[in-house]
Amino acid sequence: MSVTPVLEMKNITKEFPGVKALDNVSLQIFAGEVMALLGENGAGKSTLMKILSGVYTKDSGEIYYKNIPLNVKDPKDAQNKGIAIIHQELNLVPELTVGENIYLGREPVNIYGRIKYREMYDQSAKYLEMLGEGRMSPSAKVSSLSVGQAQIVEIAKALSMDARVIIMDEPTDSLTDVETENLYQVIRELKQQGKALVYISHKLSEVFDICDRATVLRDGTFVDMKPVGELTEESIIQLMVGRPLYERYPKSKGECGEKVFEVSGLTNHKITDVSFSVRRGEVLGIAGLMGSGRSEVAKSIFGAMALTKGTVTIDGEEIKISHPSSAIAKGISYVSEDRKQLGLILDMSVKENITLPALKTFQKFFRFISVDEEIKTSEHYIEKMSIKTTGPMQKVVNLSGGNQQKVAIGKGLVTSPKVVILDEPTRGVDVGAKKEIYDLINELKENGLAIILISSEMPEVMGMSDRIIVMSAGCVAGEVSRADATQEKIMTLAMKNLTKSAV
Amino acid sequence: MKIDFKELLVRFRPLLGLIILAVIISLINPRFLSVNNILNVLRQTSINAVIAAGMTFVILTGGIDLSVGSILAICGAVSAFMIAADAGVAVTLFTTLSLGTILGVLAGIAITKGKVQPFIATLVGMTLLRGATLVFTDGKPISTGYDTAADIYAWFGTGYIFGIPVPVFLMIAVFGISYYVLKHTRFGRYVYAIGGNEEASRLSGVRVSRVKIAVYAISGLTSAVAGIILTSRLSSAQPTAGAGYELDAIAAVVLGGTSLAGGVGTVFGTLTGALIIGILNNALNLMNVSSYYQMIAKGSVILIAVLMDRKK
Amino acid sequence: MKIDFKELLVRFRPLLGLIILAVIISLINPRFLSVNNILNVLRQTSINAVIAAGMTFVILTGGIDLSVGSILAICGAVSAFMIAADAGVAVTLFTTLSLGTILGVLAGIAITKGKVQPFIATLVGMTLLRGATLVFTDGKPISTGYDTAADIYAWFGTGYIFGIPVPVFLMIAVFGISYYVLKHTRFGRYVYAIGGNEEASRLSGVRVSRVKIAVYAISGLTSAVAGIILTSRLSSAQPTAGAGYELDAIAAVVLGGTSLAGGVGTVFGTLTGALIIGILNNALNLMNVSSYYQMIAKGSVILIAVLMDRKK
Amino acid sequence: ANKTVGLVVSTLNNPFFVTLKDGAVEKAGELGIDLVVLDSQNDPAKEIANVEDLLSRGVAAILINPTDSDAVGNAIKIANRAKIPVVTLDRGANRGEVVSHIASDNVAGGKMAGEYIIEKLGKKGKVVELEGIPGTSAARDRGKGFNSAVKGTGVEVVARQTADFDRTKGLNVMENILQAQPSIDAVFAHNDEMALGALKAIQGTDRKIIVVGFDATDDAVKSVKEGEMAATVAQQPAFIGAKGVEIAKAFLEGKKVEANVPVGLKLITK
Ligand SMILES: Nc1ncnc2c1ncn2[C@@H]1O[C@H](COP(=O)(O)OP(=O)(O)OP(=O)(O)O)[C@@H](O)[C@H]1O
Ligand SMILES: Nc1ncnc2c1ncn2[C@@H]1O[C@H](COP(=O)(O)OP(=O)(O)OP(=O)(O)O)[C@@H](O)[C@H]1O
Ligand SMILES: [Mg+2]
Ligand SMILES: [Mg+2]
Repeated sequence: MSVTPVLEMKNITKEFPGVKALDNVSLQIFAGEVMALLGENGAGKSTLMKILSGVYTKDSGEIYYKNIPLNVKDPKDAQNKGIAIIHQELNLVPELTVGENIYLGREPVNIYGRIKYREMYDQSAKYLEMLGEGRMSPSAKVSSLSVGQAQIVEIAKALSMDARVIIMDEPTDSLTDVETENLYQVIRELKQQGKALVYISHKLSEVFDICDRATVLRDGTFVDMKPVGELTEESIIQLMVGRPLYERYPKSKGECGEKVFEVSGLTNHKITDVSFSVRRGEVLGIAGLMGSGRSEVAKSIFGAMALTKGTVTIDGEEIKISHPSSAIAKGISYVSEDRKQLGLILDMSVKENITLPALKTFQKFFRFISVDEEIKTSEHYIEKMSIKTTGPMQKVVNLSGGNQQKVAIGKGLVTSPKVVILDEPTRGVDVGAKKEIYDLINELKENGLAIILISSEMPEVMGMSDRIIVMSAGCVAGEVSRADATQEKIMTLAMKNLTKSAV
Repeated sequence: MKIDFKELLVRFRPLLGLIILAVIISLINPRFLSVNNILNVLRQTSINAVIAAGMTFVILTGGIDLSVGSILAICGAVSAFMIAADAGVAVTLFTTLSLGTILGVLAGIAITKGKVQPFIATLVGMTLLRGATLVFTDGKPISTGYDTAADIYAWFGTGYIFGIPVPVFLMIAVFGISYYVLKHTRFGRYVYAIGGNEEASRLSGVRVSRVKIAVYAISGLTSAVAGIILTSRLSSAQPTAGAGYELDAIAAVVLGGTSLAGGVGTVFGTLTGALIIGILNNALNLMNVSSYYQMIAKGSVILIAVLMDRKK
Repeated sequence: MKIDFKELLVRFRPLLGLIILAVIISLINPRFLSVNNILNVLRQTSINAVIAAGMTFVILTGGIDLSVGSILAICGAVSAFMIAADAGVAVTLFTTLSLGTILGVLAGIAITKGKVQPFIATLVGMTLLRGATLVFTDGKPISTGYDTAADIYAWFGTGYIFGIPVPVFLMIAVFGISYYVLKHTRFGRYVYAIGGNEEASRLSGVRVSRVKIAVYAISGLTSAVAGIILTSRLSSAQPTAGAGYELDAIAAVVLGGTSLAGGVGTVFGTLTGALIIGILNNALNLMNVSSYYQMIAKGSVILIAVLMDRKK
Repeated sequence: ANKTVGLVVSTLNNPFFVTLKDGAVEKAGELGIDLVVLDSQNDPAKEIANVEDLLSRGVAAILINPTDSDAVGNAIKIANRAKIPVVTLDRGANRGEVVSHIASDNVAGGKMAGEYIIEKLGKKGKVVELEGIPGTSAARDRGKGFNSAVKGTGVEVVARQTADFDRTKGLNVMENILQAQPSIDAVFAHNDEMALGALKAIQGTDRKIIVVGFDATDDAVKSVKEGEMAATVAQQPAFIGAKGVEIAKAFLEGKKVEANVPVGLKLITK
C-alpha cells in the first residue's frame, strides 16, 4: 500500500445559489486502491467528483497530482489529464451506437481524418467483453438498450480512456448482481494495474467487497477517512448519519387481506403471458435480471405501453386501461425507475411535481387550483420522507439524486392509490433514506395497499416482500415465498429461460 | 414566505428592458409619452400581442405555430365577406372565431395523431391557408361594405370604451384570461408540465394529446381574434394580411422570457415583449428613421434585449 | 453485419417518395422526363439544395438558421459589386465565401457564448443583414456589368461542363463533401452527438461551442455559395434576394427525414427533399396550375410526404 | 391549332398585377390563345425558373412582367437562345432582346402624383411619402418620380417611411407619423393599399390631409369617387395585359409590331 496519494483534493468549497454543497472538503486517492466516497443523499459526493472531472469549477481549494498543483478546466481537460468519470446520471447519446458512445470525443482517425470504425468497434467489443457483456453489439444504437445495459456502456467508456484516476459515481445503481460481480472483476484488474479509483455507492456491502479505504462526507463537510478494515457497516452509518441505525429491513407485522389486484396473460412484444395477483396489505416482489421485462410489465399495467392480450382486474372488476390517466383513476400508481426521463419534471418545483397526478383534487371554484392546499400536501410529503429541500417551491432539478427519488415516490402516493408499483424505488438512495422508504412501504402495507416492488437489489426484494415472482426473458419463471427465498433460488429462476433463448 | 429578490429580478427583467427603452425614447422624442401616442402604441400592439398570447401557450408546450398569419388572413377574409354579404355581426364573429379554432385543432391533430413536427405541420398550414385565402379572395381585398353592419363591425377595431380603444380592451381581456388559465388552472399546469417533460407528464396521467390540440386551438382562436381586429380596423380584408406575423409573435414571446424549449415563461412577459416591439416600431416612425436603418435598429434592440435576458 | 431491411426502408423512404412523385408527374406530363427538363429541374433545385446542405448541419445539432436568405443577399450584393468594380473573379469569390462564413461564425458566437436561442439569434441576423444589404445597395439591384470578368462570373450560374450545368456540379460537390464530413469524420460524429444529447457530449469532452460555431459557419458558407450561383444566374444582385429561402431549405431538410430536434438525419435525405420541392415547382408550372392552387398543392404534397415518413 | 403563350407575372399577391393578368387572360380567350400564367412571387430566381419551365413545356411566345429590369436579363437571354419571342410588360429589361415593350412609366407616374400634390397645395406644404417594400423597383421608380417633382418647390417631405405596400402597415405607420408631425398637408403612397391604410389613420383624427395613391385599384377608385382619397394614378393594368397578348399574336402571325407601346397614365380624381 502506497502512503502518498496520487491525487489529493484539499479544502474544496463549492456553493450553489442557496446551498453550500461543499465546505472545506478534502480527499486523497491512492494508486492501486479503491477509495470509497460515502455520505447521505446531498452530502456533496457527486459535486466533489464533478469538480475533479472539470464539470464544475470550485470556489476555492486546491487539487494536487503527485504533489503538483493540478488545474482542471473542463471535461476534455480532465480526460487529457488522465481522469475518467462514470457519472451518476446516464450521459449517453441515444441515437449513436454503443461504440460511437464509448469513443465519443476520442474517435480513432486515420491521417485523412477519417474515423476508423473497425478499430473503434473492435476495441469497444473488447471492453464490453471484459464487463461480461460480450453479447452486446458495439454497432447497436444506445436507444435500444435497457437502463442497465446503458450503464455498462458508461463503464466501458470510462475504461476505454485508459485513465490513471477512475471515478465511479454509483456505477451499480442499475446493475444486478451478475453484472456487479463482473464489474468487481474489472476493478480488481485495474487495481493490479496501479490505477487509482474512487467508488461512490449507497450499497454499503460493496464497500467491503471492493474498497480499500473510505472517506465519509456529511452535509458538505469532511467527516473522516479510514481504511475499510477498521470499519463496519454500523460504524459507516454512524459516520454518515451521525447516529446509529437499526434494522436494515424492518419487518412489518401487517396481515395480508383479500385479493385486490390481479393480472392475467399480459402479452406484448416485450412480455409473454404474465399473470400474478396481489392482496391487500401485501408486498409482491418482482425479481429478475436486467432486461428481463419487469419494467415492461409495470408500464403495460399502467397503460404506458400497449398490450396485445391480457386482463387487469382490480377489486374483482376487470378494467380497461388505455392511458396512464385511466390507470390513475382506477387507483393504480407507478413510480418509474428512471426519475429523470420518466418520473419528474425537473424544471418544476417540488410542489408542482408532487401534486401533478392529483391536480383535479386541488381544484376549487372556477377550476382555480388552491395553492395553499398544494403547499400543505407537499409539505406533508417533504416531512414524511425527509426530503432535503429548501421548501416546496424549490426546483427539483436542484435536489440531489436521492431526494429527487423521494419526490418521485411522493408523486406516486398523492393520488391515494390502491395499488402501487414501485420500480427500483431505492435506486440512488442513501441508507438512511432507504430505511425511511422501507418504513413507508410498511406503512402503506398496514394501510391496506397492494404493493408491487420491482428491485434489482436482492436483499431488498427478499427483505421487503411477502412473496416474490421472478421474471426471465419476459416470462414469469416462478414464484417463491418470503420464507423460502434464497439468493440461489431466485438466481436459478432468473436464468431459467436464458439457456433456451438468448435475449 | 420570503421574497426572493433574484427570482423577482429575473421575472421582471423583460419589464425592466421595456421601461429602459421607453425612457430612452421619450428623452429623444418627448411626443412619445403623449396620451394619444401611448393609446396609439397600445392599439397597434394589440394585434401582435393577441397572436403572441396564443403563441405563448403553444411555445410553453415546446411547440411552435407558424400558421398564425395565414389563419388571421383567412379569418379576416371570411369575416369581411360575411359582413359584406349581410350575415350579421354576431353570426360573423361566431363563424370566424370557430373557423380559427377549428384550423388550430386540425394543426394540433396533425401534430399529435399524425406525429408531424409542429414546425412543419404549421408551415404546411401557413402555405395551404395562404393559398386558400388567395383562392377565396381571388387575390383582391374584400371590403366590408358601407352599411350599418359594417359600421358595427368596424367598432371592434376603431371604437372606444371610456376613451380607450376597443382593440386595447380586447388585448387586456385576452391576456387576463390567458394569465388566469396558465397560472391557476389544471390545464395551465399541464401546459407547463408538457413543455418540461412530455413523457413524465403522460406517466403522471396528463392527456398530452388533448392538451396539445387545445393549445393549437387557442392559438388559432387568438389569430382569429387578431384577424377580426385587423379587418375591422381597415374595414377590409387583405389576402396578404398577416404575412410574417408569426415571426413578430414568436419574437414577442421570446423577448418576454419564454424558452422555445418549452416549460418556462409567462404570458405577462409576452405582453411586455409585444410592447417592446410595438414601441420600437412606433419610435422608429416618430424619429423618421429611414426604412433600411429601421431593420438594423430593430434587429439590434431585440438582440440587446435578448442578450440582457440571457446574462446570469 | 446483417442487413436490416426495416432500417433500410426508413433510410430510403424520402427517396421512395421522390420516385413515386416523379413517376406520377411523368405520367401526367411526359415532357417532364426530357433530358432538358431534368437538367432544368436540377439547376433550379441547386440553390435551395446548397443552402439546405448547410442547414442540415445546423439542424442536426438541434439548431436552426433563419438568416440564410439574408446572408445569400448580402454575399450576392458584395460579389456583384466587386465584379462590377473589376476586383477580379478569384478575389471576389474568396471575399464572398469568407464573408458568408464569418457571418455564420458571428451567429454561432451569439448562440454559444451569448446563449441566445438559435431561432432568435438567426432571426435577428436575418433582419440586421437585410437592413445592411439595403443600405449597401441603396435599395437598388447591382449589375455585374458587361465586361469579361462579368462573363466569367456568369459561368458559375449559367455555364455547362460536359453538358451539365455548373450549378448542378457545385451542388453535387457540396453534397459530396457534406456526406463525407458527416459520415466519416470526428466533426461529423460530434454534430450528431450534440443533437442527440448536448450535455452528454460536453461531458465526453466534445468542445460543444466550437462545433456549434462551425455548423453556423458552414451554413453561412453554403448560403454564400448559393448567393454566388444566384447572382451569377441573374448577372445582377437584388437587395431583396433570398427572402423566405430559409423556409424552403428547412422544408427540404425535414422532408429528407432529419428531425428538427437534432441528432437524426442525413445529407442525402436533404438532397432528396430539395429535389422533391424542386420537382414539385417544375411540375406545377408544366401542368399550368394557377399560382394560388400551387400553394395548396405544394402544402398538400409536403404534408403527405411528411405523414408518410412518420408512419411506422 | 391554338398557340400556347406564357405569361410570367412578378407577383399575384398584388391587385394591380392580378388585374394585369385578368386582362391578358380575357384577351387570350377572345383570340383563342392558350395562356399559361406563372407567378414569380417577386423573386427573380423564381422568375428565371419560370421562364425555363415555360421553354421546357414548349410555348410559342413569352410575355414577361419582370420582377426587376436588371435581374430579368438572363431569363430573357435564355428565351432568346431558344428563339422564343419575348414581350415585356410594365417593366422593361436592361438586357436581352424583346420584340416589344408595353408599359406605363412608373417614374412618370410618380412625377404626375407629385405635380398634382404641388398644385393642390398651392406649391407650399408638408407631405409624407409612404414607400413600398425597400429594394423593389416599383418603390424605387415611383419614389424617384415623386421626389423629382417636389424637389426645389415649396413642398417639403417631412417624413419618408416604408409601409411595405401593405394596407395594415400603411395604417400603423401613418398613425405614428401623425403623432410625430403636427402639420401634414398631403400623403403620397407608392400604392393604393398603403394609401387606403393611411386614409384610415387620417380618418381617425380630425385633420384634413390629401391622400394620393398609385395603381387605381377598385377600392381606391371607389374611395376617390366617394371623395375620400384625392387621387390615384391609373396605369391601366388590364390594358397592358391585353395589349401584350395582342402583340404576341400579331408577331407570331408574322406581322410587324411596335417595339415600344407606351400606355397612357391617367390621374383619377373625383
Ligand atoms: N446544479 C446545482 N444547483 C444547485 N444546487 C445543487 C446543484 N447540484 C447539486 N446541488 C446541491 O448540492 C448538494 C450536494 O449535491 P450532490 O449531488 O453532490 O449530492 P450527492 O452526495 O451526490 O447525493 P446523492 O447520493 O443523492 O447522489 C445538494 O444539496 C444539492 O441539492
Ligand atoms: N427503448 C427500448 N427499445 C428497444 N428495446 C428496449 C428498450 N428499452 C428496453 N428494451 C429491451 O426490453 C427488454 C426489457 O427491458 P427493461 O428495462 O424493461 O427490463 P427490466 O427487467 O426492467 O430491467 P432493468 O432492471 O434494467 O430495468 C430488454 O430486452 C431491453 O433490452
Ligand atoms: Mg450523487
Ligand atoms: Mg426496469
